[in-house]
Amino acid sequence: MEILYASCVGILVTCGLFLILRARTFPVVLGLTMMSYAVNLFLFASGRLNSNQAAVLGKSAQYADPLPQALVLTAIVIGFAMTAFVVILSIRGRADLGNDHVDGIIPNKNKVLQRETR
Amino acid sequence: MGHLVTLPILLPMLGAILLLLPPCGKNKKIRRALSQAFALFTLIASIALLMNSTTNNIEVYALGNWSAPFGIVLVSDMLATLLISLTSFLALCCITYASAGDDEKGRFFHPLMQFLVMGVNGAFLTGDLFNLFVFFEVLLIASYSLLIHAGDKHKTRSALHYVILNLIGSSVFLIGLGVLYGVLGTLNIADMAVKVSLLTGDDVALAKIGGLLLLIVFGLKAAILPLHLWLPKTYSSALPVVAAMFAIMTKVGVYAMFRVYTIIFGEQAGELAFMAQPWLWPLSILTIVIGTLGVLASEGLRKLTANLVIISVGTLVAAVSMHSVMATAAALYYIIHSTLMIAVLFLLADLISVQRGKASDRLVEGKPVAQPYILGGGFLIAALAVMGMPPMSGFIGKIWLLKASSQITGTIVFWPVYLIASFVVLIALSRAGSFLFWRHSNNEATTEVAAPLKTNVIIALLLCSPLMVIFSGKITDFTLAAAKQLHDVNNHVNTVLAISNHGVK
Amino acid sequence: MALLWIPILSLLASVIASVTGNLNRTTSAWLTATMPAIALGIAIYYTPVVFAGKTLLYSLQWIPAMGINLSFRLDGLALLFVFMILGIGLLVILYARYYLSAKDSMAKFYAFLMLFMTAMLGIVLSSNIIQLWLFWELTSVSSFLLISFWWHQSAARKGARMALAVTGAGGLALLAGLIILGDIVGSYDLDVVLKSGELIKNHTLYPVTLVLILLGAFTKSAQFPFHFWLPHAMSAPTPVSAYLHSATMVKAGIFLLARFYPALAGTDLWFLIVGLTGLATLLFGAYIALFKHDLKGLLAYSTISHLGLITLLLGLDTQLAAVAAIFHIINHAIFKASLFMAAGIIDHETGSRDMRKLNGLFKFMPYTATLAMVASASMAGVPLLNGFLSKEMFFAETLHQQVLGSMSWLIPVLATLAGVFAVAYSARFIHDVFFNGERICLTPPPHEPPRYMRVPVEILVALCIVVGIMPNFVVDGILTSASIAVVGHALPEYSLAIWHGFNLPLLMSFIAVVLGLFVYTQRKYFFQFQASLPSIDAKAWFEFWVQNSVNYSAKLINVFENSSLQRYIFLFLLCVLVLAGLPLFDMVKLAGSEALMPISPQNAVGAGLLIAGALATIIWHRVRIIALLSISIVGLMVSVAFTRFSAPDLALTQLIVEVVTVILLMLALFFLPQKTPKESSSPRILRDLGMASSIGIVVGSICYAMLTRPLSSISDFFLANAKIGGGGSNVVNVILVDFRGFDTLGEITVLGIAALGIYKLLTNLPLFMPSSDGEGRPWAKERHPILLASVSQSLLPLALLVSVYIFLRGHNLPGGGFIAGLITATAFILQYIAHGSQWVSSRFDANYRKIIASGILIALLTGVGSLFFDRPFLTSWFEYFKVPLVGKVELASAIAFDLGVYITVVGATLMILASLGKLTIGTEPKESK
Amino acid sequence: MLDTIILIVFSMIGIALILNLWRLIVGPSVPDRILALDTMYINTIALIILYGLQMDTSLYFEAALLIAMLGFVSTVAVCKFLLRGDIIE
Amino acid sequence: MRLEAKVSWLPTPFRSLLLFVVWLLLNNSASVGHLILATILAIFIPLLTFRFREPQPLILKPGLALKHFLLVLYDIVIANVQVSILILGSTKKLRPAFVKVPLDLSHEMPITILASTVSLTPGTVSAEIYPISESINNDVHEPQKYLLIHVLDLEDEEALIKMIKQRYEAPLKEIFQC
Amino acid sequence: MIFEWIVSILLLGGGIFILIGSIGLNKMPDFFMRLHGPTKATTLGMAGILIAAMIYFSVTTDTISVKEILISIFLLITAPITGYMLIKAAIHHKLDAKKGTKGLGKIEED
Ligand code: NA
Ligand code: NA
Repeated sequence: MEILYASCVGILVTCGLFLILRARTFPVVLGLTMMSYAVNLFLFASGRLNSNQAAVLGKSAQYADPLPQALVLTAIVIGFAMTAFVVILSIRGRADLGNDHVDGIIPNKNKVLQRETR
Repeated sequence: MGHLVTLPILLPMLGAILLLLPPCGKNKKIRRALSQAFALFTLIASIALLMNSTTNNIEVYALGNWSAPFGIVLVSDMLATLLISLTSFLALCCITYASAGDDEKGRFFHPLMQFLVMGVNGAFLTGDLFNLFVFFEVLLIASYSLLIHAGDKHKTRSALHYVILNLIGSSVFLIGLGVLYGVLGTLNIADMAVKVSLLTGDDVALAKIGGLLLLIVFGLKAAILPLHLWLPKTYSSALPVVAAMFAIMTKVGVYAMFRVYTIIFGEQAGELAFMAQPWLWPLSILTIVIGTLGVLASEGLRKLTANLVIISVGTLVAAVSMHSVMATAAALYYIIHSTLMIAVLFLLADLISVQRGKASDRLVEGKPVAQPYILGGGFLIAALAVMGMPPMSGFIGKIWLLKASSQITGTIVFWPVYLIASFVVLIALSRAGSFLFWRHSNNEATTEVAAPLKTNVIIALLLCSPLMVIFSGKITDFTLAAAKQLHDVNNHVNTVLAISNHGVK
Repeated sequence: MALLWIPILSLLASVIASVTGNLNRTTSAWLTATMPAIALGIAIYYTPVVFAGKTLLYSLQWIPAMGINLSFRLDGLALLFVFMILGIGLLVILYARYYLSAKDSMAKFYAFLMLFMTAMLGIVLSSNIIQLWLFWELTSVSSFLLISFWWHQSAARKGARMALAVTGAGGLALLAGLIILGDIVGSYDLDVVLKSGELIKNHTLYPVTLVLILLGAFTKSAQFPFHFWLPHAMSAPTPVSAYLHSATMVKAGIFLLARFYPALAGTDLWFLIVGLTGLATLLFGAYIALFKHDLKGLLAYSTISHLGLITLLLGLDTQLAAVAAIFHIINHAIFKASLFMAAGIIDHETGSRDMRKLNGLFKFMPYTATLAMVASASMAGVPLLNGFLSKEMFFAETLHQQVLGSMSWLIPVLATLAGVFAVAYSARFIHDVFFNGERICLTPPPHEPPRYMRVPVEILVALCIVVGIMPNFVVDGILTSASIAVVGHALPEYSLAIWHGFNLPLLMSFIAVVLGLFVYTQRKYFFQFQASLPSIDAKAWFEFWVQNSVNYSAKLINVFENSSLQRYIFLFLLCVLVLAGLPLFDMVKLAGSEALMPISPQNAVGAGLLIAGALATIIWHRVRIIALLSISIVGLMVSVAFTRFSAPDLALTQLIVEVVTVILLMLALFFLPQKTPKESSSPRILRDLGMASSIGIVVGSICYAMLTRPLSSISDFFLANAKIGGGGSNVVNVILVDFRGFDTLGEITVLGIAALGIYKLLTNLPLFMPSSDGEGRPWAKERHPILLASVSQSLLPLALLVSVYIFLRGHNLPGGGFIAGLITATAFILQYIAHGSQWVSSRFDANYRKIIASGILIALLTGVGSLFFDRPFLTSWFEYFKVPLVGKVELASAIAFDLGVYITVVGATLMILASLGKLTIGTEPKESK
Repeated sequence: MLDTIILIVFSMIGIALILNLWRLIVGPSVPDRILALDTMYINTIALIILYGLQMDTSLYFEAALLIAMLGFVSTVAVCKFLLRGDIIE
Repeated sequence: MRLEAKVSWLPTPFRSLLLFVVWLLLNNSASVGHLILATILAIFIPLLTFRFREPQPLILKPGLALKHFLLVLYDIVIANVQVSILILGSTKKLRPAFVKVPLDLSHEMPITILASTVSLTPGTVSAEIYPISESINNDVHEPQKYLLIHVLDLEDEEALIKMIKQRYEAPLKEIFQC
Repeated sequence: MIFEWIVSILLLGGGIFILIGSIGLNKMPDFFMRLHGPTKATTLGMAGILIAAMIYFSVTTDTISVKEILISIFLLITAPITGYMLIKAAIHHKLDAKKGTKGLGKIEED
């Protein structure tokens, strides 16, 4: 199980970072979202994996480490806030700069591809 | 001292909230008065803490009455109180400056500024690594929003870069935290220091990974090479008063390095002792180099100042990696000085660019400024200070740092780099000053002069430099004591964890 | 204490000048001059004590942490310089009163000048070497201000910057040298340093120290090859030049050599560097001076040459060389100051300094001409004048030295050669200006300057003569006392007589005079030769150099800082890869000791779906809507994973956040292009994939390593205390609202700020309103499908009920304020989607900003509440009450805190989504054709 | 017995999820993909309930409830987007 | 047909009842405490959300409503079995069709309920309600409405329309008295 | 152990219907037909599993567990909406219906 879990984290990181390295804001936002999934899973894993040991007193014999769960909750909320901000910033960027390139300018070498497809 | 230690965090928070609520946020006069008042209260509270920290040992405040390592504690030592005082003072200056009109160029300036102060002060005071993350996020989100204040194209563009990079940074922060918790099972910085010293086997490598991941994040915040690339555009495109406030932001990264790599991965960390040093040392020097080239290459005063930030970061990080009391003490003096002087340079750049019309702050011929004495004189003072020329404050930090670094093996690299950097800054600033104040395309100055509020703030900030020289005895004594306190890891750990016997196991 | 007053008075003079400068000019000059005059009085008062061999000290604690005190020290050498600085300074004040024109700011001028004076006094009086450096730099700064006094002239700007650059660089070298020096002797105290000569000279760092300190001295005293700034410093008003060239600035370098003579001199290295530099400067300056057509230019190169001479003397290994050096310092100061003043008078009266234009002035200003001629003769080394005496001593010393071993004879020969040129240029100064035929077209005819403008020159020329004739009477005391301070011990016998009999030095002087005059008569040929050489304008060269550095660094910086976010991110990731990856190789075994859980098929399916979703997202990342759907699979599976691994709160949160995020992204996608153009080249994609997967592998490995190791954490405490100390059985929630409530407070603050920031971003947003979707389909006409509208309004109360349920149970069971808040918000968002913004806002006109603020306020006040019970901030409180019929009911402050969270979340989420939604109110998407 | 049945049902849902995934990947149209995702959401409810049965706990019930109550909102939002572009008008 | 309830503090009695029941269901408890809480919520939430409710017919025949509800439940089970058989069978034999059912109902809520019912019952998925609100001309009063449905396997269009109208629409008309 | 049998049968039935729903999603030739599986079979399958859970928890714990009904209620409310919105989107996108679908002309321009 552990190796499967770790592989999932690794693949999420890979996909997330690949998207983050794209040139347009939307894929980058998706990448950040994906990255935050990976990060949350990772942070969660710092309390190790447990089956049926929810940290609710009286509901099971043993309890999973509750602290990473609390940390992940905080991270999710903060991640949501940040994602929201960057999404809106992307819109603002498109509106202000006329394109959705992360640099605000479409590099010249791709002149043929410059036309935005809508 | 009771609950005083919470005030530098809670006061700006309360201020921000009140500024968003009906009676207080109603019109701009009330907003400004309230915001300034809260900044002042925060400053008073910070200074009270500062005074307190000179006479007492480290104060530990257990939030929620849960003591360390279980709950979150605020740790008020000399280092923290020094930095919150600096932050609060800078905030008061910036808020006052902005109250002359910049605050109305967009929504929520004052609440955001208060939130920023809350975040920065929180980051300085917290003794918990995850809580540090939370405060990082508070200050970051506030800074994102402030960055786009009085928005235009350039702000949007640089904000995009800044925000996205920092979001990736936050991810890495969390991974680092995860690794550290996964190995050490705790979040309290002092407790981590204890746990790190007990690690064996491959756990050491894992903890090292955690520590190095955090290093990258702090490096990004502090803007050390090669993670500095976002800074020049971001700072130079921000509204100058915001950029002035941002002068403290890179210092948060430096501060975190001081804390984490002195306490957790400091001398008692066994195999992991001083583990950041091999990375920080060369990078800090390269940072100085790149910042210096940036200063020389800058086409405008704001960009130049932004590059000065990079130099100051390189200098501070070099001090961090020296791991000596003296270097830390020098760095603390330098932090105060460079923060204030960089801030005032940004503010000066603001007035200069307004008065020079089309030429703005660019280093080309332009209209003469309307207030040559205050702006030119101010520029001279700030420039002397940042280039480390007497009689302004820069030279003390410079000498101290050189002195502190003279004993280490890296002197042979650091000294030439640092001295040549000083020289290049001198060249660049004299060139900049020559363009800005001496080379006129015509002789018609604008009749529009800066609001007295603005010039007063600038004068107040400028005055800090000579005052820091005159009272350098007191200040250096303080920073030296603060540095000693920081490097006394045993005392720190024992105080925070309330251990009465001495020594870390 | 009185010692301290010398620099303080001079500083006061600066203040007085800046205050009184706008009064009557004469008054201002007098008021300004009073202070240095008093200072001079103090110096004179102390003269007997110093002559008696005592060193006066005054010390104040300043920066104990760094071992830097504010301490002053008056010995013979310092006294000599104090006399020069104050004496000539006073004369300059008087002279400048008449020199400056009405439009020049007297206040500024005197203030800078007095600041400069203070800096110089500070240097010579410092007893702490760091303090010395401080004043040293201050001279650079104040001279910069003086040189750039007429900043509207390009030459002044450039000259000032160049002077600052060169002396600033030297200052940095000096600082480095002084710090090492301090390290060697263990103190910055000058007395300690001076007494530690042997220690210093035997130290391995001695060569470095010496070179650094000499760099400081040479740049300041314009020694070859650092001399080039000095001629351009004459863009300053002439009184400044007079001061700068005679008693200050350049003399600071010489002073430094003399000051550290006991500590640093006496080694071969010293003789070699100092001697040869001095020699080169002496020759070079003398030679070039001849070709300068500008009066001040000639004098400037003459200064360079004379400074070379003094340096050479300090670099000679004979017993009396130092004495000769000191004597020449005095003499040079006297005649050079007077010459500059004379040149200033000429410039002032004729409006020109070009010797090619100036001819036959003797007729118009005979008195001034006479004074200038005397001073000039002194410069040339004509007997009966002071210059002659020290030059004779110089020649004598060159004959006794052994600096160059078997080649030492070169020095007297070259010294004589320099003497030849000195005579030649002095002759030119006299002949070319005052005689040499009729004047060339100068109107109006020049005349003598105002009476008091001449007085300073008269005094100085008188001194030339008096010293020249009665050296013993005038300078013996100060010379001896200063020389002892330099040499560090009693001096050997020497005499200052005018006549030493026919000897070799006299012959050298004679040769110099004769050949010098000959060279002057044959100057045409020399001029022609010199003109054939390429001329270098130091100013242009400097500007070129600076501009090139600027250009090159700009190029270099732009290579890195190319505004490409992708590059920045790549570098960042590279750091992550290296720093996180390398330690992995340190590990002996990646897998830890813990037993592994088996992989069940359903888990494998879940993981497979998650991976498939992730891969689908990157495969379709250019078709955004599909990428969005794909990434939703990932989100869903992450929630399932949280369920699977015992984290119900996380699963709930993740699920609801997922829904809100999708809505947010849908809202955003409307304003963004629907497709991503193909931009990356294949190698680029490979590179990115390589980087991403490398980090993926690293993070995955770390995760695996972590998962397979045992953990002992602080969490047992939370499990043990959640119920008894926090009053809740959902430990995660108790951590959130109690143990780590401060985190949560920060977290909702983040959410609130984000909402504010987003609102800010959306104000005045210029809109892109696409009239059709990505494939060019026009939008459907129906805005609010009725089925959706009616179902969503029925769902609202149910959702609110569920929110209350989730909220209330949170403390004991999975749930809590955050999830409840998001449920409420989602239900409202559904209303927005189903009915539109206007419909909602006409029914529920809430100010989300206030809602957010109140939410955070409630949470904050809950925390503050504990202060009233003298408990730390955020201390929780709970109590169980027996309520009739109902039974045991728990009341807890955590509920109030969680309510704050709930309200903030509702406010923030709605503010974000609703303000984004509201953007399009009133702006119909354009109908497409 | 119940454990075996639960495992069997788990595999049925697993296959169902894979089938949904397949539809999501092959499309061909966007509505097809949305439908596939929505079905996946619904099937997840079953998965969670089943997990609760397996582990003999009702702690995960609320997660299932949440999907049932609000999972459709994102589907609706995406559909609205396809129809009108502007999901909040 | 009635759009407003008589009691001002209980404007939507059935909604309140629903909330009351749902609360008890959620908490799986009928303790005194929960009864009190359920009552409070059942009163306050409708008051809070009342403004979000478009005027709509109230259920005037609760008994019939219950009966109809059970009928629909039964139909759902049957329909699902039927559809499952269709799915497992050969797709080539299926006779898909779009059918337009004219509606007598005019209010949104009853139409919604009808459409939902149709969606869950044999072989049909409601596709659209015509005319869409945007194309209603204000001058024409109460246009004839249609429900467009998609049928998986259509045997007899008329019979289907008739079945829907009789089995599902008629009871709704009676329940809401409209 | 009667209850185990009942639960098992309900679970199996639920699982089968859910599976059929997804099979329908894959097997049917056009979007409109694909929609039928998930909106109906899946819903019924869910009901089966939920009732099974209800019975299971009612028996294994002391109290009667009825809250699973809620999930069913929500599904019954939301499933038609999802289907309705999807079909609207499909019509808007002019997705091809299977050849021979009757009444295509009844679809009006939206
Ligand atoms: Na002439
Ligand atoms: Na909208």
